[in-house]
Amino acid sequence: MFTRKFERRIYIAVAVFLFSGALGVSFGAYILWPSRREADFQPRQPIAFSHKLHTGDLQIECLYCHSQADRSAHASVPPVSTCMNCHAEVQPKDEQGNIRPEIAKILRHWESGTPIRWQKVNDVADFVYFDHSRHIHAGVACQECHGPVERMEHMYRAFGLKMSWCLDCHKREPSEGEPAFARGDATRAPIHCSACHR
Amino acid sequence: MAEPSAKTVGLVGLYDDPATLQRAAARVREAGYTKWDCHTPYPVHGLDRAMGLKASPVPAVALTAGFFGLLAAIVLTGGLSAIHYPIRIGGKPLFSWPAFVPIYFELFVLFAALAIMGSIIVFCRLGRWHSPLHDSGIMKEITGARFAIVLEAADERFSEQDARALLEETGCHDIRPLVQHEEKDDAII
Amino acid sequence: MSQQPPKGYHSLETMQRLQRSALPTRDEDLSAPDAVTRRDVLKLMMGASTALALGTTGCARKPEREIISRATGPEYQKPGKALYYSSTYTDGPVPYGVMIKTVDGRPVKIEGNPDHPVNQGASDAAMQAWVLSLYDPDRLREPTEGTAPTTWEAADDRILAALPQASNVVLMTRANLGPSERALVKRFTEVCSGARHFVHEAVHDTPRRSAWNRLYGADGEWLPRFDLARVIVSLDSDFLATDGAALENIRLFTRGRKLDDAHHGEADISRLYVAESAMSLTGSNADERICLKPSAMGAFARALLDAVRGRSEAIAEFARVHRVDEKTLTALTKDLRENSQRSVVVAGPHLPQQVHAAVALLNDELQAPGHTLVWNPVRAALPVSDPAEVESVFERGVDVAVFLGVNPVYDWPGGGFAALLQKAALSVGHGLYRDETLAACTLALPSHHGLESWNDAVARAGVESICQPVIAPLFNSRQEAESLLAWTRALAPDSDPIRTCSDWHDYVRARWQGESTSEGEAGDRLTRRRTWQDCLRRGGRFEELTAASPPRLSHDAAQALTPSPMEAGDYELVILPDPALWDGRFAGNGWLQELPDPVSKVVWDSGAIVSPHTAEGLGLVEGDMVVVEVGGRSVELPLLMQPGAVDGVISAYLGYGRMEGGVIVEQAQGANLAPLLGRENPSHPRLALKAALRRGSGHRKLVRTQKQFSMHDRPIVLDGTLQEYRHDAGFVEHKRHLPEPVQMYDPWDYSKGYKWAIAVDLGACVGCNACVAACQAENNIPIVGRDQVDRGREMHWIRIDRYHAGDADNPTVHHQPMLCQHCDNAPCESVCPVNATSHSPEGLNEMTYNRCVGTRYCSNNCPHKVRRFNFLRYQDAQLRDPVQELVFNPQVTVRGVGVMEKCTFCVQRINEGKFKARNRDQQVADGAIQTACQQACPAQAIAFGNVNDPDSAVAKMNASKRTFFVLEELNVKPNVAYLARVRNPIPQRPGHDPSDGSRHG
Amino acid sequence: MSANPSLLAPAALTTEEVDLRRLDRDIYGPMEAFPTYRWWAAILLTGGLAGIFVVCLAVTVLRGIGTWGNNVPVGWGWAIVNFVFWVGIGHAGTLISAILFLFRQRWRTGIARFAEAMTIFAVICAMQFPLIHTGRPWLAMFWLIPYPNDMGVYQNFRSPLEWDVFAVSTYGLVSLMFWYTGLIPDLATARDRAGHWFRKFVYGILSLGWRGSNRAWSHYEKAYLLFAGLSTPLVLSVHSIVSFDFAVSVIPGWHTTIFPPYFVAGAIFSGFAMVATLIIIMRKMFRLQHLITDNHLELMNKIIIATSMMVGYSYAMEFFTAWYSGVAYERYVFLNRALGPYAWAYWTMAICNVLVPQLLWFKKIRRTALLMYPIVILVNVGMWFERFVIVVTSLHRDFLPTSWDYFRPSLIDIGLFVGSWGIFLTLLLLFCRFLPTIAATEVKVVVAESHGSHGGQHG
Repeated sequence: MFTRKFERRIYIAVAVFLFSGALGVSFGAYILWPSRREADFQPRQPIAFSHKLHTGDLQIECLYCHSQADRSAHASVPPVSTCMNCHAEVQPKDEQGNIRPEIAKILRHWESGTPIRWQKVNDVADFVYFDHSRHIHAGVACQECHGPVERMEHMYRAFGLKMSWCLDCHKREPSEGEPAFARGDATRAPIHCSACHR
Repeated sequence: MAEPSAKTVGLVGLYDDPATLQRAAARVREAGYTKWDCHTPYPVHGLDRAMGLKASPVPAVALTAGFFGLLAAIVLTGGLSAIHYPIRIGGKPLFSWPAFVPIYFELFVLFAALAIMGSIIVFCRLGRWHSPLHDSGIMKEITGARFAIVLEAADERFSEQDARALLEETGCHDIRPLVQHEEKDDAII
Repeated sequence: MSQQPPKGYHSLETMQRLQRSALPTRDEDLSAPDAVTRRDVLKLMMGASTALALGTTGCARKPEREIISRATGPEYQKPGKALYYSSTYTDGPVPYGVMIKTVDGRPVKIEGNPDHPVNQGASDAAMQAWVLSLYDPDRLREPTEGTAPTTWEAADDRILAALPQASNVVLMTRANLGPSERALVKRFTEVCSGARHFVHEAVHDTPRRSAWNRLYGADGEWLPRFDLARVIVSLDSDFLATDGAALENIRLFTRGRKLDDAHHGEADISRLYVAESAMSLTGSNADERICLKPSAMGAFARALLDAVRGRSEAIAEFARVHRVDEKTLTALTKDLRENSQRSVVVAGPHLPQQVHAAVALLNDELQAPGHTLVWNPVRAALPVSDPAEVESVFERGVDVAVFLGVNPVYDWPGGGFAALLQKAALSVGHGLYRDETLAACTLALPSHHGLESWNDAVARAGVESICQPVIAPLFNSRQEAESLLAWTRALAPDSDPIRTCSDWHDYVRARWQGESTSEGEAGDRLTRRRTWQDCLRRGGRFEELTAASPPRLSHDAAQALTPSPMEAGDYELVILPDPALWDGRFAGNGWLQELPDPVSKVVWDSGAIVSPHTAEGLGLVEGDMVVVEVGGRSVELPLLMQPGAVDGVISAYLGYGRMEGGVIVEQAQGANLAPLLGRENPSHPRLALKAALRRGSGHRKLVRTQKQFSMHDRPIVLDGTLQEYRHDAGFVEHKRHLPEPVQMYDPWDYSKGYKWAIAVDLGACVGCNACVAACQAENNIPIVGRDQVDRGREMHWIRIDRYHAGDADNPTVHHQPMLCQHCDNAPCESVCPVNATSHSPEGLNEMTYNRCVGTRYCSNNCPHKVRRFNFLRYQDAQLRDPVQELVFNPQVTVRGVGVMEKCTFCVQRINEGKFKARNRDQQVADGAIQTACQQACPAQAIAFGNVNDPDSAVAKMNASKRTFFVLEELNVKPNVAYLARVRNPIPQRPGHDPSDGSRHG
Repeated sequence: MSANPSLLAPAALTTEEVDLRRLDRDIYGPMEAFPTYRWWAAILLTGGLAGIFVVCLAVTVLRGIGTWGNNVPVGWGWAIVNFVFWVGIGHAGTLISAILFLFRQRWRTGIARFAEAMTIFAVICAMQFPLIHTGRPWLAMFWLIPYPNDMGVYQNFRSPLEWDVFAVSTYGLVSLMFWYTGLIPDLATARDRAGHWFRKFVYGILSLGWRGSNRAWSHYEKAYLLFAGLSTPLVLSVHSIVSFDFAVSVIPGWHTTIFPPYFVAGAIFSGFAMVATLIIIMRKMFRLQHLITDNHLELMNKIIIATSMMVGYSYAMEFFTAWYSGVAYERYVFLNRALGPYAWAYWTMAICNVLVPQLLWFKKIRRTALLMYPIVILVNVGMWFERFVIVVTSLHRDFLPTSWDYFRPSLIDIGLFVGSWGIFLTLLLLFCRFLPTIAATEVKVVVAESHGSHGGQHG
């Protein structure tokens, strides 16, 4: 029974097994690799708000709307009243003279007092205590974590926001002029566990 | 038994006791054969010397692999603890090598053992299932406690008459030609 | 990475704004200037906070989440940031000022209000647990008639239909009504003809109160100044736990025992003598403890009085008759004589009037009034009605009976209230739970929780505080006073000004604004409003209590009370309020059920406390059921053997054996002692001098969190006497056990930056459990239940270890708060295979829950055994319940099954404080970060801070000569320092070492 | 290097005249016949026990470790006791195949294969417990292994538990390879004896085309020797590292340098007892008394009594060390072991492990399977209790008396232990069915040489 052909079949079987195994593992790892999987998340939002228009073209500062980002752990999403600061006046109309539908949605929320339910784009796990204010005061630009928001027509998640990605930045040696350098710390930002987990 | 397409690839002499085999092996070696081998149901002591085999390279391979394992362990433990992510643990230094010694040892052993297993497969030519010895039923006799000398036709000295004469000379009474059936692919079962 | 992304906000204006925001703001301690609008906001926020809570708690990852952007941003509210509201805690016997921390519109933590003169920022366990009962799923959620749900309108209609025709209306309330409530009750009894107001409490100080009434001719109370007294004598008074304002008492007591190493030679601390019948928390802190039956207390006080007056043989005779060590009593007499004006004698409120008369005479003799006793003319509690009178009213038949926040069916003295309730034509129960009374009433009306209520309270003369709601009502409930107001309004004639009062909030505010105008003629709307807002912000109106004119003791009255010797039977029974559950009102609170009794460490249960000799005499062991009988009524409960209890005395706690009120109540064990409360002894209902004790049937294990009380000659708690300390402030050095540490590796350098540490002054700690409860509230610590505690799986991150030393019958007791020691050479860290526990550069032993796989090796290797493991899914049910999960502190991860946890030094608070400082480029100031245990501690025994700052409180304490570390000989280098306790026993007698056996050479 | 063979090896390792063909029949016969009803009954029983394991495991994973008896001072209970117990048992096989091989103890051939198989199955059982004893095994099964990940966090290589991961998995893997290497020639024989094509196919594949070539034997023998040489320190290290789980801690009663040799001696002790326990039944079942003779049993008994003395010495030495150290905590732990609430466990251990094996001084008992059987059973019991005593009594009362508590196992604890026996015995029964239970090739060498029919050049 053990002919050369049989043997060849065994070899092929083993090779196929090993190859497909390796391929499967690497493909699976690629597919399931958390930071890759979670980046590019782009949910449908209730209102087609364009960050590109507001912060890119119109040069509205991030902190105008996300007003708590420099004072609180949470950046805060603005209440409808903040939109109305401008849109009470700015109400572009289409050819028929109707207020554009997306603007009309805001006005409807404003008039009825109902909240807007946005889909969260950038998110970390519950056991991660990320503090926006610390990062902003340390001179980290919004785009370093959120990507080129000023070019995003439709908001998406630019990075996976996984721990090793955070650490890449935290672990960097501080350069002169950074507060960590002055403190004599070994790294640019703390890398001990309770800095983020508690 | 031999079929028209069969090709004789060697000559097998079967013996009933290992002592005769050893004498025969020494005789075959003296006759200058290079492509030949003894097949036994268990390792027969002294046969290596009778056949004039050289020392096995397995120990060297195992030792080398072991040191690779050691190196891997040092890189793994030290690199991950002290360089990749320096976390303070229990007041010990980042590269607290005495605490890593068990891992150094284990990886040394593991790598060496894997190398030995690999060496067995490579040097003993395992993973080669097809062999005329199986087809001809000779293997069955060997594992069933007989001893064989196989003279390969590929040996430049080989001629069926000479070989048969040599084996008869060593006191072999059961000499069979070894035949390979290249085309007999339907042999599964 | 070639091109730096543009920094979107880094314009010049932004930078300026950033710098502006770095200025200190008062955003954290803002109270609402206009509460009416804020209430609307709170209603709106409820939905949002639920959604946010779902997002911020829990270990499990939820794949898709929403951000809800409201139509208008609420005032002051920043997502994830804490807002503190000042209010008043009124559920306990004494009103305390609180600061309520709310996050995203939900209260999550209670702190003491530092401005409140009584508790001065401290809190007790019940206060800490207050927030849990707000989110109790077992709260009554809607009005019910019988068992059928009804509406408020229907309920009101039914009541208002009955009231005008009623000739006999009973209104029964708690004793500590606030001024507004008292006024409203008065109005109600005025407009409702035939209405009588009764006050019901199972635990009260009527014997003492009426004695004082007779002795001084005024309804007030003496407040002891334990800080000023050098000699304190307690006769069965547990003033550190249940007698009076314990938080204030603890503070004053420990203040009187502060030590300063620099002047150790002249160190002078108070000496506490406790004569008591059972081991109380106060007795466990005594320098000299005298075992005495309650029936002997009167004789003891009189003997002391005689001795102080100069008849020394009286005390010798007393010692002989009652078999008490004469030397101790002689020393006590001497101490008292030498410390006129600097000593104080207090007697337990349950003792008969004659004891208080003798004590009053004694205090007068010692010139305590005006020096160590301060007269308070305004009491927090109303006098309790005579149960016999209430019963006679019910016997005659009642048309409408209204019960506001009381549970007489459970705790009526002598029991049997359910039968009386049958005689009421319409019974209305108003309460938080469907408890025994509400279940028996025709109408059961759900009350607001204190955190949903407007109210006010008076703690003592000059201390009035406001209670304000911090969350919109969770359920379809109504405040008791609101109901009463509604009924009063409906019954009042049209001309009555109360008809214009829109709601209870209006009523309270009007009263406060009205009173504030009475002082001056100005009183325009704006000033009044501003005054009200100031009071609201501060928590109330606080004035120093002046000892202007204390009343004089009437010696005639005292003499009249003095004689009559107390006759006692074989057993005397003392019924005490439970230190955690009080009279049973907190029995539905899991945190308090699981809080170990400060003395016996029993949880979820309580027993008949007797001395080991008494138990042996009956041939019983702990847990054997016994029957306690008084006047033919009996209660069966397990026996609890307590070293230090007096032979022949049984003590037992009220508050157990509740039958109705939800899951927690049902899970708890224990028996209701209320049926044994005074029928035969109406003048001192909690003390029965003739009780019987006999074997019952069966056995029930009393579950304790601590099973061993001996120190086994180990140097765990180090202590010394005042003599030793005066001689050598560093006396502890000789008792420490410090072999030369050998360390293989160079230690890490922690000398730069912050190095967090805690110091605990064992001389100050009285073992009151406030820290345990505060930690539980702050750190989302689960309740595991009686069975799990029995298996040794309690979860408290900080526990109070209690050790007995010395005489087995009357042991010296040590309390030692034990929490994670954050060892620099932590044995737990090096054994974790996945780096889930590690050390921060600031000296914290970190526990990363999300990394933990639960090998429990760290716990095994922890010499202090302070790590806790989630053996089961303790939190899952609570996380799934949309109401219960609101109590979680969003700053702390809720740990799931299979995860190790432990004290983190409140790392969430450290980070918050550090981030705040760093955002402003400042260093964290000492005291800016407080751990939960430190903040709660009424004794201020705990200091937390940066030891690298030599001026910090903790560094100073660490530098004390009394400092030692527990298990320091292991070279684990703990970051929790303990300061040795200095006791002040009677100076050493020859041939007898007064200190305990925990000595080490 | 080589010990005097006459010390341990008696003259005859087979009781009857055995030629090689008879040998093959005896060894391969059972695996070629249709399973007996007794085998079916046995595997049904053991499979049922293994089912208990699965059920208890499911309960544990779904509800948490709280279904066990563990509590806070006693963080490790039966799971770790069972782990150490099974790892200990897993020592006999490698010891027999490696150390006795190096010492040229020829009698080992009769029991080596069985003992090695037992080793592997015991290690399989052992490996379950450290994993399932974790609170979150679904994470522990990944996070204890250093593989590239997106968290950027790796293992703490200072932890004895991490050493265990390396030690036990290396040990399991090396034992498996060693065992398989030994099996190859026997599998080839099975292949050549096979009648049914499927049998031939399976054994053919597994034997990797072994042809008994002497050029292969030459490498093979060298490799086998190397395996033996490598396994010897490995087998000693594994239980040493397991003992580090305790020895490296600070807990009195654990923190002791005597543990590595003490554990290794105990492992050999328990391993041999277990081999004896099982092989007595096995040789009866398969009628192999002429191959696994009373001489084998006697030799094993000699090792059992020798290791029993070592273990007994360790017990005594622990007390001496505790007393001599002058450390109050140490002294207390040992007094507490002998006199405290777990004294019953301690004395069970001491009697079973030290007193009972003394009966083996009698030759009659050593050589009578029926008489020695209760002794080896008691040794198994005693060795389980040894681990129980070490794990539980040290933990339940450590430094601070306030945290002291008592440990009681739950039904799930018992179920998992019983269930692990089910797994072990099921694997063993499958092994007896499908693989040669005696190292036929090695026995052939011994038989051939003892018949004097070998070449004569070598002794």
